[in-house]
Amino acid sequence: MTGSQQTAQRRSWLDTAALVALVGSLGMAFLTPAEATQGNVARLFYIHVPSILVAYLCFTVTLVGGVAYLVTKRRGWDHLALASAEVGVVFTGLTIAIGMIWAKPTWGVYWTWSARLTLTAVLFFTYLGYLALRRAIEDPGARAQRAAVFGILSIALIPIVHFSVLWWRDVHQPPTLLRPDEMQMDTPLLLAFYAGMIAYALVAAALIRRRYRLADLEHRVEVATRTGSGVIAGDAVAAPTLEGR
Amino acid sequence: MAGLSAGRLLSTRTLCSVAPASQIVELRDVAIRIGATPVLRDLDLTIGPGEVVGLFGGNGAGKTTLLRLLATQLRPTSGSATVLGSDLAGEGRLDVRSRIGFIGHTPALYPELTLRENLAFAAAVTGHSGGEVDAALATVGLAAAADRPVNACSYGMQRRTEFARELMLEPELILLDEPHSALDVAASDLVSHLTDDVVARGGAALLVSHDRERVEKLVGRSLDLRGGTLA
Amino acid sequence: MAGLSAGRLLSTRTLCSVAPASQIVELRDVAIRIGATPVLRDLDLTIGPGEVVGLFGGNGAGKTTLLRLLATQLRPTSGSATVLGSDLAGEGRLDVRSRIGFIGHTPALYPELTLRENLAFAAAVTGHSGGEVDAALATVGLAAAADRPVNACSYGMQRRTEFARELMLEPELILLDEPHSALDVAASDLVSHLTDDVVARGGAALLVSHDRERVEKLVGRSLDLRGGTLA
Amino acid sequence: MSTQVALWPQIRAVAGRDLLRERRRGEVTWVTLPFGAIALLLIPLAIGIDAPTLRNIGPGLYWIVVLLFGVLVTVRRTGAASDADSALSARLGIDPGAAFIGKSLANLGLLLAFQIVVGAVAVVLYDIPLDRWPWLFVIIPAAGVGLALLGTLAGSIAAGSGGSNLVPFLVAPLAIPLLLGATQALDADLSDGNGILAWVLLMLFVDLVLAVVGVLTARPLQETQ
Amino acid sequence: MSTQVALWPQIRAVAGRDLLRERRRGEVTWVTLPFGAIALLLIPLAIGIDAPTLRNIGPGLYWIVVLLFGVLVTVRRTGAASDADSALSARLGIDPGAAFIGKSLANLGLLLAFQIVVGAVAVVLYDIPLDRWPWLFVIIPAAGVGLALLGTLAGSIAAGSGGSNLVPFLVAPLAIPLLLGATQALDADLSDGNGILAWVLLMLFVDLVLAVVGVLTARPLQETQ
Ligand code: HEM
Ligand SMILES: Nc1ncnc2c1ncn2[C@@H]1O[C@H](COP(=O)(O)OP(=O)(O)OP(=O)(O)O)[C@@H](O)[C@H]1O
Ligand SMILES: Nc1ncnc2c1ncn2[C@@H]1O[C@H](COP(=O)(O)OP(=O)(O)OP(=O)(O)O)[C@@H](O)[C@H]1O
Ligand SMILES: [Mg+2]
Ligand SMILES: [Mg+2]
Repeated sequence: MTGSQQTAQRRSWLDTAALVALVGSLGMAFLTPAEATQGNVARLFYIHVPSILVAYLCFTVTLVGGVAYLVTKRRGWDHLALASAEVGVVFTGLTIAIGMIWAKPTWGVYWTWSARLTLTAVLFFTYLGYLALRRAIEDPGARAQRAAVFGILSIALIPIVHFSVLWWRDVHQPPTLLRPDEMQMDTPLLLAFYAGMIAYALVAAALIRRRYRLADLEHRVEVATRTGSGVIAGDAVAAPTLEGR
Repeated sequence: MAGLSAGRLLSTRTLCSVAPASQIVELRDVAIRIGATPVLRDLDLTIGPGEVVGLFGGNGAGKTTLLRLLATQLRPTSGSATVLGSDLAGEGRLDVRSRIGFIGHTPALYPELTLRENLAFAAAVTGHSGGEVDAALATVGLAAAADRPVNACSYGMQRRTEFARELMLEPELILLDEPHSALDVAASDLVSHLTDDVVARGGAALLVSHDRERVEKLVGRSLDLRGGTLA
Repeated sequence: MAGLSAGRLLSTRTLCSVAPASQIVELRDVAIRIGATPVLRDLDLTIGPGEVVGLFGGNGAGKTTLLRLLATQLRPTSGSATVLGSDLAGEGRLDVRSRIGFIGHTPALYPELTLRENLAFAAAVTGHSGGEVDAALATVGLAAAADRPVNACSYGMQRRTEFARELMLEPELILLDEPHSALDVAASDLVSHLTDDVVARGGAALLVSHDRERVEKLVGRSLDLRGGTLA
Repeated sequence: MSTQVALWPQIRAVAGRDLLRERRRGEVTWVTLPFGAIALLLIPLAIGIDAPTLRNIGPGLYWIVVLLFGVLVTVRRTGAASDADSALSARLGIDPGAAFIGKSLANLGLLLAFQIVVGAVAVVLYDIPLDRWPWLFVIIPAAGVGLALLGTLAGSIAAGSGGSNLVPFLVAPLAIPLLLGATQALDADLSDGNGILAWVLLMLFVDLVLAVVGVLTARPLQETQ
Repeated sequence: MSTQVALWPQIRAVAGRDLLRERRRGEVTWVTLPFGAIALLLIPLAIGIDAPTLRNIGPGLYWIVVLLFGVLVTVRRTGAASDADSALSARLGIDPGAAFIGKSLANLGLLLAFQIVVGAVAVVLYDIPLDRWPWLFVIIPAAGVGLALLGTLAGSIAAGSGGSNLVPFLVAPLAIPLLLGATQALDADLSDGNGILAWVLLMLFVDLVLAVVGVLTARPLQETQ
């Protein structure tokens, strides 16, 4: 399959599934009963939480892609790491945006000092840094290796964000879902939540797939232009022009 | 990937794990870009054991860039490049580093350390003894200045120290960038002394210079770098 | 102490306030110690207008140290030293700095700035125009490379840029430390071009080299530095 | 052959050079500034305090970060005198006073950028109330000027032989009045503008002293390098 | 002509070189260390708090200073790779893993000295109670090891092309668990040794991860320089 055929390709089954799941999960979010104290605004939960969990997943894929690249040196792993990091950044941004919208009615401000909020922002900027690093390095091999190291190290933030509510006094909700001991949610709410998880995971997978293809094309363009000729650096140096020689 | 096995840390290391190469340098269709700038292109070069080769060319022609490629400081952008049997594009190039000597435009010495400390460090990481350090310093005529810090030494003394380092480390390929500059009349024989030494061990030498007359006496073959490639 | 009057800040400044000196360099019984180490002693040296002098000596003899003294980078430990009529021990030496040219072992250029930016800075602080910058770069054959950062230029290109700077600044005394090193065949005439230029304006030049044959063609008088003093 | 060079072009050239070098290297933009912002973030995590307290001590933390990292801005690598650097200054014979002022101006530009960006981070992170914000237009530049002058002075002292060891001891005592002025001027306990004014005047006085001392000592300091 | 070089001599040589260079330059001893102590002194001045509060947040402030200045210790000029420096490492072909460990050991030595001296200053200045002092013999080295490894790692990432700009982004996330472990382990609210132990174990875990990641990535990082 040639590159132009790939880009012109129609929506795949994955794209379709992602779209259907997304619509379905939004529908379920609105069908669940309103929350007792917060009312309708609490429905933001079904976007806020699944999207951050999917972002965690994306960053984990970036880690895996990085390690796999270092071991195998196969270009594809690097493309995967890049694609999933970009998608993860988007989902982290979504979580923060929804969180801020949610914060205004519940806490009265868009943002406040809180370990979780702060650290989520750090997570966001760290992976923006990951993407910036990739732009800064010209040599594809060096870029992939350094990015892999960065991707491995940055994963440390995820447990920190997750446990931050326990480690520091915090206005933010303590864990209700991912608690080892017991679940604290009613079944319909839980179903809507799982639907959201599946939907966002599918959306992420679809986006990653497209970005992966794009990275592959970019790489081919890079290789193709690399062998093209240009003005050789040394030709800029001429013999001195000394009058009266 | 040898580097990923932590077990290596506990074992000893074989620097010369590759089979003895038939050629010391083998470049085929090599191109180098730095950033977006093409510096070298269409390079083909073979240097066999026992050869001493001169490399000439105008300012900015790419002589230092070629030496840095062979010294594993740069990677080829395209083409196939092998030095001492190790591919310069791959990770293996890290393992031949200690077998490639290089004296460049700027002395590669720690300015705060004395001449002896500098050589002692080089000796320690490559498995040479302290006695060899003193011997090498004496050879280049710096025995009495051995305890001076590098930043209190003249430029010529610093370059002599680099010659001492290369004499001590006994590389199989020696790369010299304008070796005669900064050496005084008495010391200028260090260049041929060093290349003879390397060649006698079956190695090879590549000398960059602008002083064609002087260097052509030392080399068996001359190359000209022009328009980014070997003419 | 002119510098202590803040009023100077508001006025303009006369760089050449001293009377034209009869001699360009006058050293009498000068000694230099760096820290506790004596480097030069009993130095007597007079260089008059129009003279081109060669300075020879072994590695570590003190040639660079002598040039740095004359370039006002070091102060004499004892003795009387005058350059362009200004006492090198006193504060007045700061005011003759812009009239003394110096090209040393290491290029004195800002690595992040382009060749043109480097020269433009030198031009701006000494009252030269942008046109002169371009002319000087063209003279040394670097017009096409003017917008390359120094750290993306070869060593020879950097040295040529320093020659361009000195051609532009038109010093009355030019000090050259191994000027031929790193210049390619086409550029090696820059040395005599620069010294001729300075001498034609009634200035003087001092050339340090290890290549006696080549430099003795350019100079009117040769000096040997041995045992810390001029033989 | 006498060349007349006015001082103002020299000042402008020196400031321009420093800013250009920083733009190429991005040391302040990409290392010092992010580190400053991260420091603001880590401090509350380390001392584990709640939002109201943080709002209270927030301005103090901000000024501490500005002071400590501000010194880093002014002694950054591109500003520091390397060997080639000082050889070049010696070659060009720039007027020491003009060099001092030019470097200080460049430092001031970088410091103001640092203060503003890190200040915005502090306001967002710590939720600092900005009731008396018009005063900031005086206080931030006054602190910036003081730190810039102080940093340049420290740099030229450090450039001399053996001097670098003494920079911390020199900077700290001179920084204290600036820090005090800046924090007190924004202290919530002051109810009237007069209280602020007194502190602002203290800062301006320190600025003036530093400027005068800097220009007057530029020549002797340069000479002993 | 095969040369067998064990890794331990290389590690020792690298650590020795770094410490010797630092001894000659005195950058940590004469600049970073005094600045750290001065920072401790300035912080209470800036945030204007009273003695009891200070005693409470003192340990946190101490750790913040150790973290921020500790990073400076590890990226100091003598440790940073200059051009000549990296040319020399390339020439000698030091094993990347051995170089990583050697540099980390040197950094650790300097950091421990820094922690102890600045710690003494903090105890005196802030009147910090040392009820659980035996724990310090674990916590200080654990934090030192972590910071030393982190700094070395940051340094080798910065040495590559375009990498230096990102060091802050990398150091922060990894520093947080260290900082957290160190501050929480000494938190006055913990009444039993178990609470401390959990935090100490967290720190040791981070140390271990950093050491493993550092050694394993040393080769790829070196390779792309
Ligand atoms: C302003 C920005 C906000 C940010 C950056 C943010 C960030 C996060 C993050 C990162 C998580 C996932 C933590 C994990 O389990 O690892 C999370 C979970 C959650 N957030 Fe937010 N949040 C914000 C605002 C809010 C608001 C205003 C509310 C509701 C009052 C809220 C309620 C929740 C809930 C209920 C969870 C699930 C907790 C769990 O079961 O673990 N968040 N938030
Ligand atoms: N900072 C210093 N401390 C102690 N000794 C020094 C210092 N700087 C230079 N020297 C000594 O002074 C002597 C003269 O050095 P200089 O650089 O002038 O030599 P040179 O004649 O230029 O030699 P070369 O031909 O190698 O360039 C040397 O022996 C050197 O060791
Ligand atoms: N980082 C870089 N970015 C862009 N161009 C570069 C870079 N480094 C080197 N070059 C260019 O590559 C060319 C070759 O440089 P090189 O140093 O190899 O020249 P050289 O032949 O050694 O010259 P010289 O005789 O002056 O030492 C030069 O034109 C230089 O401008
Ligand atoms: Mg070269
Ligand atoms: Mg010399």
